[in-house]
Order: sequence, then C-alpha cells, then structure tokens
Amino acid sequence: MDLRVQAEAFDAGAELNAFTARVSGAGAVVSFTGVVRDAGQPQGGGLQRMEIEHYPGMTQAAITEIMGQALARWPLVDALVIHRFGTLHPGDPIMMVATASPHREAAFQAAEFLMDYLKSRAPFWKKEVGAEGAAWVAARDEDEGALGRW
Amino acid sequence: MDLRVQAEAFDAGAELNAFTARVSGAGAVVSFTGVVRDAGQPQGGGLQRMEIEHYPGMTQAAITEIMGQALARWPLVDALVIHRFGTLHPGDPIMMVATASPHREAAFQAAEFLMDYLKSRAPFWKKEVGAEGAAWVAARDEDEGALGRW
Amino acid sequence: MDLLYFAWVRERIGLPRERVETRAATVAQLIEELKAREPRYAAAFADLNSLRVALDQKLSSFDAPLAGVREVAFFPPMTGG
Amino acid sequence: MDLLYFAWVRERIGLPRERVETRAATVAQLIEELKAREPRYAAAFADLNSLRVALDQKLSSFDAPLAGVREVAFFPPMTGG
Repeated sequence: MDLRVQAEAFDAGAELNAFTARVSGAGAVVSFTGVVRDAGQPQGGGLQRMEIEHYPGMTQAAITEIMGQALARWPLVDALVIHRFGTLHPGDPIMMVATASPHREAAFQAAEFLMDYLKSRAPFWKKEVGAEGAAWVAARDEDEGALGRW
Repeated sequence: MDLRVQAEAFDAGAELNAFTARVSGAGAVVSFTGVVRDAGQPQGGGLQRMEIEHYPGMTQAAITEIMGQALARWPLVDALVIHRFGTLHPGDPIMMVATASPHREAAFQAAEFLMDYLKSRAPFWKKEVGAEGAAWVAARDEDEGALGRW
Repeated sequence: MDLLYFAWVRERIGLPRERVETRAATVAQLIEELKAREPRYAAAFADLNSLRVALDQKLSSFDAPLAGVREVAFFPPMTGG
Repeated sequence: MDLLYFAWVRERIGLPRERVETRAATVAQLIEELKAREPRYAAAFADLNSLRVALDQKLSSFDAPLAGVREVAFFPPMTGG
C-alpha cells in the first residue's frame, strides 16, 4: 500500500510506470487521475487556481482505512493513492489512484471504490478561485449516493 | 480519438501524461494497462514470452467502431487505445486504454466498456510460450458475458 | 477540548482552531453552546445538514457523546478526489 | 474468394491464407466443402462453437450468405486486451 498526501506536484505518468513495475505479477493496472479543469474549457470558465485544504491529523488515517478495505475486498496486488493539498492551477493533477490485480474487473472496481470513498470520506475541501471571486466546491448528492453501491 | 496498433513497445506513463495534457478540460482521466504477467509470479509460472497475432485488415476498423460507440455513449473529451502485436515478454505492457471526461463515472464506465469489447471483439489472439511448450490463451466465458451489461 | 474548523466553517468563525472548556455531553449540546456565543458561530452552525463532525479524527454524528474526546472538528461535506 | 486463418485455426490448417473457388451459398456450406477436402480442415472446423467468422473484416455468423464476399476469415474467439 502506497499513500502520499503532499503539497508538492507529482508526475502521474512516472507514478503509473513505477507502480506497474512494482506489481509485475498483476496483469491489469487501472489508474484514475483527477486534474484541475482548464480555464479555457466551458466547465472551468475563468478558474485561476484551486486551494485544497485538508485535516492533517485525519487524512492519512482515513485514506489508509479506505485502502485497507479495498485490499481486503478485491484480489489486489497493490494500491496507490496520491493526493495533493495547497494551491493548484488549471491542468495540474490533484490526485491519483492506481490499483493492480490479476483480474481487470477487480482492478476497475477497486479503483472506483477508492475514488467514491475519497470523494466523500477523505477530509479534503476544494475552493475554486476565479476572476470574479472564490467559492468552495459543493459536495454532490451523487457522490454521497455513489457510496451506496459498495 | 487516438488509436494505435503496433509491434513497437510503448511507455504507458508517457502516453498517460500526453493524453492528460491534451484533454485538459476533462477533470477525470482513467487508464487501463494490460501487462504480460511476470514469470516469477504464481499466475505466470514459467512464461517466457507471449506471441500476439492479429488480423491487420480488421483490427483498426473494429477498434475504431468500438471507440466511436464509447464516444457516442458517454460525455468523453477523448479516448485512447494502444494495442501491441508480435512478441512480448513478462512485464511488457500489452495494451492500454485511456478515457477523459468531466465526470469520473463516465471516464470509468467508458474505459470498462472499451476493455470489455477489446477483450472479445478486437481480432487479437494471444499465445503463451513457456518452458514446457506453447498454448493459445482461451477466451473466458466471463469475458463474453461481460458484454451483456452494456 | 480542541475545536478545529475547516473550509467555510473556518472562514465563518474566523479561526482554524481554539481551545474550549465545556460540560456539553454531546456534539449537539456543544453546538448549542457555541451558537449562543456570537453571531459568527450561529452563522457557521445554522444548517447542520451541511455540516460534518469528527471526534478525535473519526467521522461521527451530532448525537455522539463527548466523554473522553480531546479533538472535535467541524467541516462541510468533504470534496476530495 | 480469399480465406484467412488465424491462431490455432491457422496452425491446424497449416497456412495463413489461400484463395478458393467455391459455389457455397453460405459460410456453413463453405465449411462443409473445406472439411471434405482433408483431415486438417476437418480438424480445424470440428467444433464450430469454438470458431468465429468474419466476412470482409466484419464479424458474422455461419448462416450468413457469401454472395459478393471477397474475404472470409476463420479464427477462435478473440482474446484482445
């Protein structure tokens, strides 16, 4: 299990390659990368930066527990979570998840499970700062609802 | 849409980074990498190499159609498929899929859809060559069955 | 007891953490005490549906007892990932 | 008409492609003609459940008509991905 909560940027491609090399028995590797939306896109119109706050005392333990659940539930060779906090800019990777398994279904399901729980149970809060002001990203009802399927 | 069917090796991490940079409006990027299992692992015991045969006249068209279906069905910014043929060794990436969307559910589902169809509808055949001989990889009933959910 | 505030809870109250003396038996009672203090607390705790609480770094509920708890954190629903 | 063989179909028949003259109206009839030729064809086409066919590079079925078809490919279930 590899978990990093950090302010520093990371290279998702290099992390994917390192993870894949480490789990060479796996066969199937799934990754998810969350990226700050580009200001040039309609969805992100005017976004200048994102500020991510977290709860240092709780973050590591909460994600470790989520990862432990995933490793217990699916036949995973390993799992990786990297999550940034602090100031990020459009196009920056915010976080990534990777899972490795002999079975592609398990790798996909575990990655989705980790994402669903990280979205609603890991103590991070995102604030979007644009030309016209700043706003905290609201939790989506669908994200809370997504937990129901596990 | 980016589709490459090739004998040459590829760098999954570099491809993921290039894809992510290209779809900067997306927010959510999912990748799947299929890797030749390591000879050192119980699952791959004694595997020396994998020979992948394909049907050149059909491969490109079949995958293009599958990708077109994915792009029509989910709100994707883009999709990538790379699939190798020829001789591969344990630890080598066989193929990768990447999908990008503003919504993580769409990115995950489209990647799983592409994988399910590539498994059973793209004209590739894998032969495993080990110390004690060679055997064609048999299609799994679950793989054919997985198409039923789409 | 240490109180921690995150995101817009922190912004409304105007500080990230503070130490309080309280005899509140539950989180809900503690919230009532805080709301009675000053309008900024009343504003932060106006809508409990949009609030979450963690006791000693574990997600909990508003009716949970505070006995033995050293750190209470209030924050909006999390938006990780 | 060009016939293409892949994977163990190719190995059993012993060649990757060949050109044939046929009046078979359907894929199934073509298969019967081939099986009658030589044991290696009979071996390759013994179990149709483990075979797939593509007509002009499109996955098809054994009862499909061959009229106008230029390329017929036989192979086991695909194992891509």
